[in-house]
Amino acid sequence: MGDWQDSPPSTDYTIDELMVAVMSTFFVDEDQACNGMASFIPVSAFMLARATHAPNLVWLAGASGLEPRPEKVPASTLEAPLWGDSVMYVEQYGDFWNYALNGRWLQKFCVGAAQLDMYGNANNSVIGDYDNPKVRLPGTAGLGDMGSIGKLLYYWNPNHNPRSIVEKVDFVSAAGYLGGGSEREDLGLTGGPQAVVTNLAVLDFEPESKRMRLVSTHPGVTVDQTQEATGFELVVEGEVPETTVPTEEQVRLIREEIDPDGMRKREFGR
Amino acid sequence: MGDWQDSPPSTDYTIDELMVAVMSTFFVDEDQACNGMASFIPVSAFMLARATHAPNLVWLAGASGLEPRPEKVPASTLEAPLWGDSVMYVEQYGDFWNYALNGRWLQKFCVGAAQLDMYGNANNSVIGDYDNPKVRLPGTAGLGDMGSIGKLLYYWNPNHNPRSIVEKVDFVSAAGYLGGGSEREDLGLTGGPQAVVTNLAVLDFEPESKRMRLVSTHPGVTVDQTQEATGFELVVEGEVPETTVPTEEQVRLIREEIDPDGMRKREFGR
Amino acid sequence: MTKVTTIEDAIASHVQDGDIVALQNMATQAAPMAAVRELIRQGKRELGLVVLVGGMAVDWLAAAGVINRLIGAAVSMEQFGLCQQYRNAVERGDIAVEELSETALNARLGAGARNLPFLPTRGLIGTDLIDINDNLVMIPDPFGGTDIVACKALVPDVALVHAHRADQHGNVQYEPTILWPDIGIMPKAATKVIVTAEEIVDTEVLRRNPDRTVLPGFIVDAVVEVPYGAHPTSFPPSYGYDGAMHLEWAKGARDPDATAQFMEKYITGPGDQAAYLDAVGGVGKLAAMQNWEA
Amino acid sequence: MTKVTTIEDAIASHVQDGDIVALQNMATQAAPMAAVRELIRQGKRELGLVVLVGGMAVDWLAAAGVINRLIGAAVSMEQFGLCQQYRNAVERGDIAVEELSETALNARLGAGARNLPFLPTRGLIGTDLIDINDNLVMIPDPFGGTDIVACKALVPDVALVHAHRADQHGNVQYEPTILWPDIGIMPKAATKVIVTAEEIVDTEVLRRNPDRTVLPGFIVDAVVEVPYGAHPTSFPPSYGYDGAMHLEWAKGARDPDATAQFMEKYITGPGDQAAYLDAVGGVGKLAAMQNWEA
Repeated sequence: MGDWQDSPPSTDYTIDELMVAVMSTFFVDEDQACNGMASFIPVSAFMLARATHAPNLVWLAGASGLEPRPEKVPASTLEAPLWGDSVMYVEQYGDFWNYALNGRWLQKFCVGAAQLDMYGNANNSVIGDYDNPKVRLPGTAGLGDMGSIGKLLYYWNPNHNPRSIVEKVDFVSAAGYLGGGSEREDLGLTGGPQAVVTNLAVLDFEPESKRMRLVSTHPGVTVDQTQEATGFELVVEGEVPETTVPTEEQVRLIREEIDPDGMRKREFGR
Repeated sequence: MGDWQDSPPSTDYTIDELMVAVMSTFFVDEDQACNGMASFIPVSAFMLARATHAPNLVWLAGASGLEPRPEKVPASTLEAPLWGDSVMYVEQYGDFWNYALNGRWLQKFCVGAAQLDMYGNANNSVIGDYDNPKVRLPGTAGLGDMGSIGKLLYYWNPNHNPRSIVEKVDFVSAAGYLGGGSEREDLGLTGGPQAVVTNLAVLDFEPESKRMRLVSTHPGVTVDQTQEATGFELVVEGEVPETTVPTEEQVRLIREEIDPDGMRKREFGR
Repeated sequence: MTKVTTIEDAIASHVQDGDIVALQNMATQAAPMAAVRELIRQGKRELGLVVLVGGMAVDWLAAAGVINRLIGAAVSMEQFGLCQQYRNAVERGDIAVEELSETALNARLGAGARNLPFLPTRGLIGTDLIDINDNLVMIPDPFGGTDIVACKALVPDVALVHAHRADQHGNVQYEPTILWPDIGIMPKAATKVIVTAEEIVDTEVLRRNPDRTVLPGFIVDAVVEVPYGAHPTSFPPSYGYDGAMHLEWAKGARDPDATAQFMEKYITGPGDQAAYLDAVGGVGKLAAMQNWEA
Repeated sequence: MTKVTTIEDAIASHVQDGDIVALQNMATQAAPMAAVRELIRQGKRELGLVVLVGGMAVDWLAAAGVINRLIGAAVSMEQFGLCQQYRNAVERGDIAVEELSETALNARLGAGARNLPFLPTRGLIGTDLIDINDNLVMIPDPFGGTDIVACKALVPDVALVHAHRADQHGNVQYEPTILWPDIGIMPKAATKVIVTAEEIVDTEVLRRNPDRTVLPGFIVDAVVEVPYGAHPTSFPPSYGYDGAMHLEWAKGARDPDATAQFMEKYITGPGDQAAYLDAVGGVGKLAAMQNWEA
């Protein structure tokens, strides 16, 4: 159990492995985690957490299959190979919301978004005007709910650039801190965005203004580089530390046991 | 198939058999019928209808087991022996209401009530004051819904007397025609009580006033006897005919094939 | 970290006097009777009950003075008659009743589970049951139709259910049968969930039929193995109701002395489930019993 | 009176131009693709689609000009990318999108099934999706809490689903798998229901596992036997998605000529399901195919 911690820092990790390792730290033992489609980084992170510091992390794969034991990360995170060997099927998917809407369970949710803004609002709907869009994005799906119902949101973004991390989203399809400050709270919404893990840095939200804040930059990435890749001015407080890199054992687990086919790499470079 | 019709009128039918035969006529082929607990007369009527004029009557036993084939009417109409051999379990009972609330299915519902009044309102809640009741009755259960959601209601009452057929129910636990006339319609409610089958007579509701009206009296029962057993003045239009009695074949089916244990007789004389 | 415990501990740890207890139950079917007996043995007081249809369990709890309020759609033992002890207690003013239709009860519990302030129904419109209940309010349809009934969210403190099998993590499985709303919604609305099960099995057993697992362990607080845990109610397809015992209760419940004797003989006398099973004739008799009679 | 018919007759009889069609579908999973191909072959026009998550079916229908509006939570083929033809049509203004969160879509359909004017959700509060949609209205909580979203009832004209087996009366059974809302609620909200099934069986077969029957015959209008009726989407546990065909479409859909060729080769060319199965390599190849790849 302690192996992964005692193991030395990896010297040949790749950025996807670092992101998986960082995301895994958001989940503690006996948390409940669920995933949606195209969620290779979060699924790898759940499997890593279960293999290391959170063996009793409850995983509801695809919001449908409880405690699955997939041999490896499959080619889809919303198909039967992920949850074929489950303890329970949430057979009628509508029933999932009896657990997710209740404030006591499934409190943390990992989110990918085409656009994310300085207050953690997400856009998966349209670039441009809603009725006359320049780009039609896939749609808000469950994220439109998760943003408003008190969940703690953890964003991942494998392509940190000024088009995906923007000052203001073209369209709010999931609620973050809205216009910042107390605006979210004033609507009676609890929870909200907690962290953002990108290919450059780890970020969170400054408690008062709710503006995105730099927590750490990944080894080899400077604060300036991160700022240049961001569509607005990040909150930077004092010296910004370097992101903790995965240990050799974490990298071995990811490469050999969890995701030998490298599905986690699919989300990069789009 | 025609046997039961060509068969001569029974000369030794009992009143429960007559009531079962009358109730069976309310259901036509391809209707959908469901039953609740302690519904021996309706369940016998459904089984008789399926054995005679309505072979494709869809039966959702206990609102839960579709198209069951019980060997006979069992000791309970809300236990597994009724629906053990079903085509479908409405396994999550909540799902029943996805069918029942929709205006297209399960349009007819058979109802027993401790008190029924001149406008077809039913009381299964309390005799006396609600908070300080003289008698606590079992409760409205599904009837509180069925009265308001547009169903056609068919009441049965094996003990027609001035305490059970009353001028005004002590408490409206299921909506009939409320205060009569257009009062039900004015609330936006469709459907409503259609008929009442008792141990003395068959009744319906006069279309304008919505007052209970005598349709027929059972052989050997006079209009006066029926009126005396009723807590208010019945609408009587012209000569009141005699209720059609079951045929010999209907009686044979009830006694030998449908309810050999005589469960239908349990509701009488209470 | 196992959730397996004893019924004594489960009830002592998770049910407080004054709690609202959601109880799996139908007229004669599938009630967690071992848990009900333990509530009585521990002398719980001022509990509120939530039932779709309450049967003998409600009558026992009323007779023992455990409950002072009930939220439900009906209370009846069907062919065994009304619940006399419950009825007497209501008529005495010892139990307050919030009577709901089935859709209104489902709506209150569904809103509780989904953290909604209310769910609407068209049931009960026109009845007196709306007038006497502050938890039901007529509201306008924002899309221009007729008014409907808003049913306020209900969050029971604890749900008690009986299942065919469970694992130590609280994952709960049922054989194919009808799952009344006490399984479908009550445990999801309640703050805590206590499960008694005919047997506790290894998780691997549950994995063979994941579609039969209907409650996930993460919502369950305590699991207790109690063979014949629903007796004398039925637990299809495993066993039918005990008709003779229902008749014995229905007859005795009309008479204070007979009621007291029954309670002593079957509930307060036997100290645990094993002693209870002996008192009702032993497992051998139960296994051989022709069920569904009377 | 049998409801068994052909896919040609089912679509011709029960789907009219302009209808709102609720379509079983996920990104790569369990869509009634034989019915979708028939909609295209019959040249249906101006259909509205309701999907939780639309995949290749939506893209085909968009490419063929069958649909002019979509109500749904997402459209994507997951690892095979966005649906390009759908996206192009929306960007051209040929398809109007009513984008809903999952709870809002469930609420609209649930209200449709239960004859309620609306159901509420707490999802979407604070987003722009409420502002652009007249079917979502903020309403006060009559019990004094914060405002919530009323989601107007949606009643599709027809629901299309694919199942593992059905009988001639339209009773529909699924193997243990996840039943997305397209099964759980769409057919109950829709005015008509068309079922394609891997096989039509005698009712006696369904009686062996009544818990696996999930739609009752009385809500179903037409039943068609279509082996591999979900191909090239997956139909767990029977078969996986056809990854090669998804890749072929995803690549071709970026190019008009390749799209036209694909449509001719697999959809408009083959006159029926048998010809389609030949065009995709034949049943022998499908049975031997390693699924879930790519």
